[in-house]
Amino acid sequence: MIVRQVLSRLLQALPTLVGVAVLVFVLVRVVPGDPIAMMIAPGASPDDIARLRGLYGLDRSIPEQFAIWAGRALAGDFGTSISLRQSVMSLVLARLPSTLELAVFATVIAIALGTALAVFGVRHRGRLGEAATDAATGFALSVPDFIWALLLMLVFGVLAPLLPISGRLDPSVDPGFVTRFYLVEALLRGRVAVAGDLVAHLLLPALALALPLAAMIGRVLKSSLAEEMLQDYVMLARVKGFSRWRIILGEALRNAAIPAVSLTGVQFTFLVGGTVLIEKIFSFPGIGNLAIDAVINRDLPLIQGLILVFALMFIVINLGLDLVYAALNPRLRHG
Amino acid sequence: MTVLDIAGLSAALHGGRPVLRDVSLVIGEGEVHGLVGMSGAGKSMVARAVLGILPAAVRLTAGAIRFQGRDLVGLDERGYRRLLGRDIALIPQDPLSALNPSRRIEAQMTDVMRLHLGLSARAARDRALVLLNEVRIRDPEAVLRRYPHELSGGMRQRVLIAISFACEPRLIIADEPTTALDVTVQQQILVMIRGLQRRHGTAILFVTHDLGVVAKVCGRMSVMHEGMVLEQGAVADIMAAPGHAFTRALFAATPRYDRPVEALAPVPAAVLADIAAAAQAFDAGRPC
Amino acid sequence: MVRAGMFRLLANWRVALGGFVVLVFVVAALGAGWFSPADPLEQDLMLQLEAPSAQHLLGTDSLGRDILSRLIHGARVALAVALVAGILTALLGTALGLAAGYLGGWPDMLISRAVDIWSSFPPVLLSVILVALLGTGLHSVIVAIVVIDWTRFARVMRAETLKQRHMDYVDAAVVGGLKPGAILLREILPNVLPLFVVLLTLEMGIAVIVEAILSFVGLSLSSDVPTWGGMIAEGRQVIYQAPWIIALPMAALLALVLGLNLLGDGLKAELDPVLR
Amino acid sequence: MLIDARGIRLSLPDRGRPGTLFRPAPPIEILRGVDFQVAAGEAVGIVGESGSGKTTLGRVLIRLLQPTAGTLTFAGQDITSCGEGVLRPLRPRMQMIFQNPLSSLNPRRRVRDIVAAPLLAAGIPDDGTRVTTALSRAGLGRAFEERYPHQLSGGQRQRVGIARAIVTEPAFILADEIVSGLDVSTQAQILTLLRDLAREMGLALAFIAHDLSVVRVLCDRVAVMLQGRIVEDGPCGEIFENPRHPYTRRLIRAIPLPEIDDGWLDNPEAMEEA
Repeated sequence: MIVRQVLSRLLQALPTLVGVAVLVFVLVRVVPGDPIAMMIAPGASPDDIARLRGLYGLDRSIPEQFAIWAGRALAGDFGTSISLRQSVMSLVLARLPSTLELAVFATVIAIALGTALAVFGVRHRGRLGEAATDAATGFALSVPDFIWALLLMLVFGVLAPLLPISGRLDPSVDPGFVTRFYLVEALLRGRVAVAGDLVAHLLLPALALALPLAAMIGRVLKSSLAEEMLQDYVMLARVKGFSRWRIILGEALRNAAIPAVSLTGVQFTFLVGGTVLIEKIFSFPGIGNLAIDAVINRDLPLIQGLILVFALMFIVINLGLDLVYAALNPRLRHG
Repeated sequence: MTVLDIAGLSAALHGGRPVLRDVSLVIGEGEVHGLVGMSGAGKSMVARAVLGILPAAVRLTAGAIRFQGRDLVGLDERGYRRLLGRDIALIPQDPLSALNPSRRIEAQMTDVMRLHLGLSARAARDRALVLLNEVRIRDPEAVLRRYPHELSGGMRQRVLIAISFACEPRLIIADEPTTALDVTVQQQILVMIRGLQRRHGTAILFVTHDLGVVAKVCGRMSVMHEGMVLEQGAVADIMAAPGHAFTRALFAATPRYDRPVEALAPVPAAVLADIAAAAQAFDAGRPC
Repeated sequence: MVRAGMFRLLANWRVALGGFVVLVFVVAALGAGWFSPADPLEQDLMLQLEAPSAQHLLGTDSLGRDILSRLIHGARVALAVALVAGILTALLGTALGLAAGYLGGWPDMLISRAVDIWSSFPPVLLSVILVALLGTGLHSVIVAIVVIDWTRFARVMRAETLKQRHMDYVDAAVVGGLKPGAILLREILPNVLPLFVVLLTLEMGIAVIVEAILSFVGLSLSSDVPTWGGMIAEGRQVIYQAPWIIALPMAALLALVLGLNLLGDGLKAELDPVLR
Repeated sequence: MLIDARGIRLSLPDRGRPGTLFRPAPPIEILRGVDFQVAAGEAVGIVGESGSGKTTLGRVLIRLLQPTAGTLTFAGQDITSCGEGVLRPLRPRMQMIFQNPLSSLNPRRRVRDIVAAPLLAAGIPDDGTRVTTALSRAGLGRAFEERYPHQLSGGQRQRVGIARAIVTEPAFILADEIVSGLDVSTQAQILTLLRDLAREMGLALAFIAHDLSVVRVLCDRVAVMLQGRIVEDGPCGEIFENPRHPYTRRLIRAIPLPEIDDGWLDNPEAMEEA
């Protein structure tokens, strides 16, 4: 049942993936700037330029280029980065783990914080506590991750220098890890000091990503939770003699989460998209940072590869959300 | 013996507008008392006051609600939690929204027994099966495994009735329990409630807008409007000879398939005006 | 009637406060040449990274330029982008959302699929690519915002139109003999209009942010036009020596965005006839 | 016959089981061959329990839905599967009153505009007198013309719905559960109003209801529906006094009349297991 659902969803995502690939391919190919001109020393002969164009396949027609690129991509070869002169695949694989750790860390913060806000707001309904949570979520929602990043950097990095504001790990620390999932590996190996330094570096960028999402989750979940609290089954639970906490957490929260998951779904993809800018601001060595440099350098193979990676992440997120939605909602599982 | 004794109960919104005016009614052991009126008459407010779940904007201003001799007015939440579910239970109006859509029937039936009777999961399940048999559900084992959306409206209402009788309460509040149901299902549910009530000797406060339902299942009745009880007495007496003009008007406004078309008439404005004047006089005489 | 309506709107503190903040920026932008104490481009290499003083009310940046003047001139870019990009985005997205929601069938399929594909791009990356493609300049920033953000309107408007379409009053209009065009324009459109106004103010805030992000990355306008994003990027370089240089344009950006959001929130409550 | 429906069938996709990419949702048959007629000036009730198909039948009669099989004529003209363009000239003569008065009135339009909409669509010129007349026939004064639907009570909203339905002086009105959400007193007002209007204007009515007593007050004839079929159809007097179909008998016996009847609770049919 679940397997079939996943397969069916993946199949439906295929046209989206193809559409993204075609669109990006065409888009970057009509960029006026010539990538070759940017990578060679001034004074190179026209012959040299022509040779390089041939090397990267830029002298062919766009459909031809696409066919060649797509054929290789299917075999796992996304070409070579023009500006960094390394295989796109190895560049992405080297940087992806840090972005994933950042995104997952931010998501966990956002869900925990958002749920806490929603439950607190509903528990203190009609009192000062509710007004305070409403104001907090309203403010956090109006401020985008870009400004949160700068604010956090300014406050916790400069005015009260508590946390590092650039990089992933202190340059003096050499963990000597085998994988690139530093935080996961540090935790598994019990390297507390390294894990602590990683978390310290992660905290500000993750918070910048998490706060708008947390506010969104908080607001949506609070309103759906408040609506659930008006349902007759909640009244019946009260009349059965259960405590308010037990009713909120044991009866209403799960049902309230169902609309909240579908309403906040888009925001999760915004979080992943947000890593592009946040990594740039915090000089965090992930694929987002790589992507902005790639665009500024007109590094076509790298741009294509990275955008496909992002599209794939979005598809996986949406699939995950669908599964969570189905798991929460018995109506979709049975009958 | 008296199970419920509501004496001189008044309630008002925070702004001061009264919603209940000097409501008194007594329910003896094993008695079914019908509380009838139009929407906004205050009948649900009485039910909620007994259950201690008045809306946040409503406050009791006078009177007592004595349950088995003990006044519930001013009882704290903890005290109510010990009482509700065990000694006082509710049959709700809407069988669709009164069951939690994401919990199986078994969990929703057994939780109240485990809380109040201290039963083990197994013992509670066994008792749930007995109760489902009592409400004449054919395959109780299967129903326990189901989610609410997999049951019909009538089945859900049977489950809710089983839940209300789970801890052998002395008093059940039935809040329009058949309003959302089709007429044939309504008959089944009413027959069932009446049967269980007789066997268990439970007292019921039966809130409804339907005079027909009162006639079929209640022994005594109160007619309410504008938060006041206008007439009270044995159902047989009131059906035979309604004493209050409003009660007579209510009968005349209820369409019947066995009466000529011309017999139907809305409640006359004069009757409503008289009641409004009485309400005003009450409010003036006793400022809140 | 109209005057009474205006009074009621202003009685809502969100509308009043948000509107006031936005108005301050509009006035500053319109009278930039007049309000600025100095030429925003004039460098004074003797006065680099000056703290606020009587001569330079908000201090100077790393090239000795007056920060207050640069902020006021930056507001022009921010507001121009907010207005033009916001409205264009709203119109495009709303038209497509209404079409998808009301027509259903293949137009809906097509538009929804396009929204799906669009949502699979990181928006910041897409805008950076677009500006790189179109070349820097105000018009390319605006085009980039429209191309990226139309999906926000399309998605919400489609859902709302679909909801309205299933209301009984639409059936009543069909039974009343109204033509599809009349039903869409006279019956459905007035009901989705409040949502449009609210989204529009929110979208203006988003446009301001996107412009700042693009200038921050160095892709918005040429470096001789002062922009808040550009000032933030410059401030980032000297954040330890002179934190106010990054803080001031951030504060301006934050104030304008919060003002727009507040206005939108207030309008949402005021424009709903049932809530009001 | 004003409305003549023969052998009407209708299948709709099952909304409870959304289809997948490979397997579209299986259709379920909601109407399974319905014959139904309304003569000019006649009031016919359609009763049945939830899921019987009575609301769907109504929507077919007024051609908000197109039947999958059968024929439907209005005043002799075949309208089984014609497009909205052909229907539009007929719309002024066939109108509808909805169950939920709030959702059937556009919240952004004033009462006057709501009532005037069918006139405007039909190109019937009006200086305001037709709207005023329709509203006053429905029991609402001129003061209501400027109001919005949310400023009205439930009964007043339903009166606006009635005024909109009669403003084009139609020959036929479909009324779908129009009193189910109202108090008994308001219900009695609306029922007597509609009964008087029908007599006065010579209206034909199809009156859908779950409550047989309500139908009895208003209708000359009643059709009883069960699972997409009409199981019994006849004059009210006959059906209520001498029901032939077992389902009709059971439906009538299940109604709790406001009078003492000790046998009602002992009805063996009510003791069934579920």
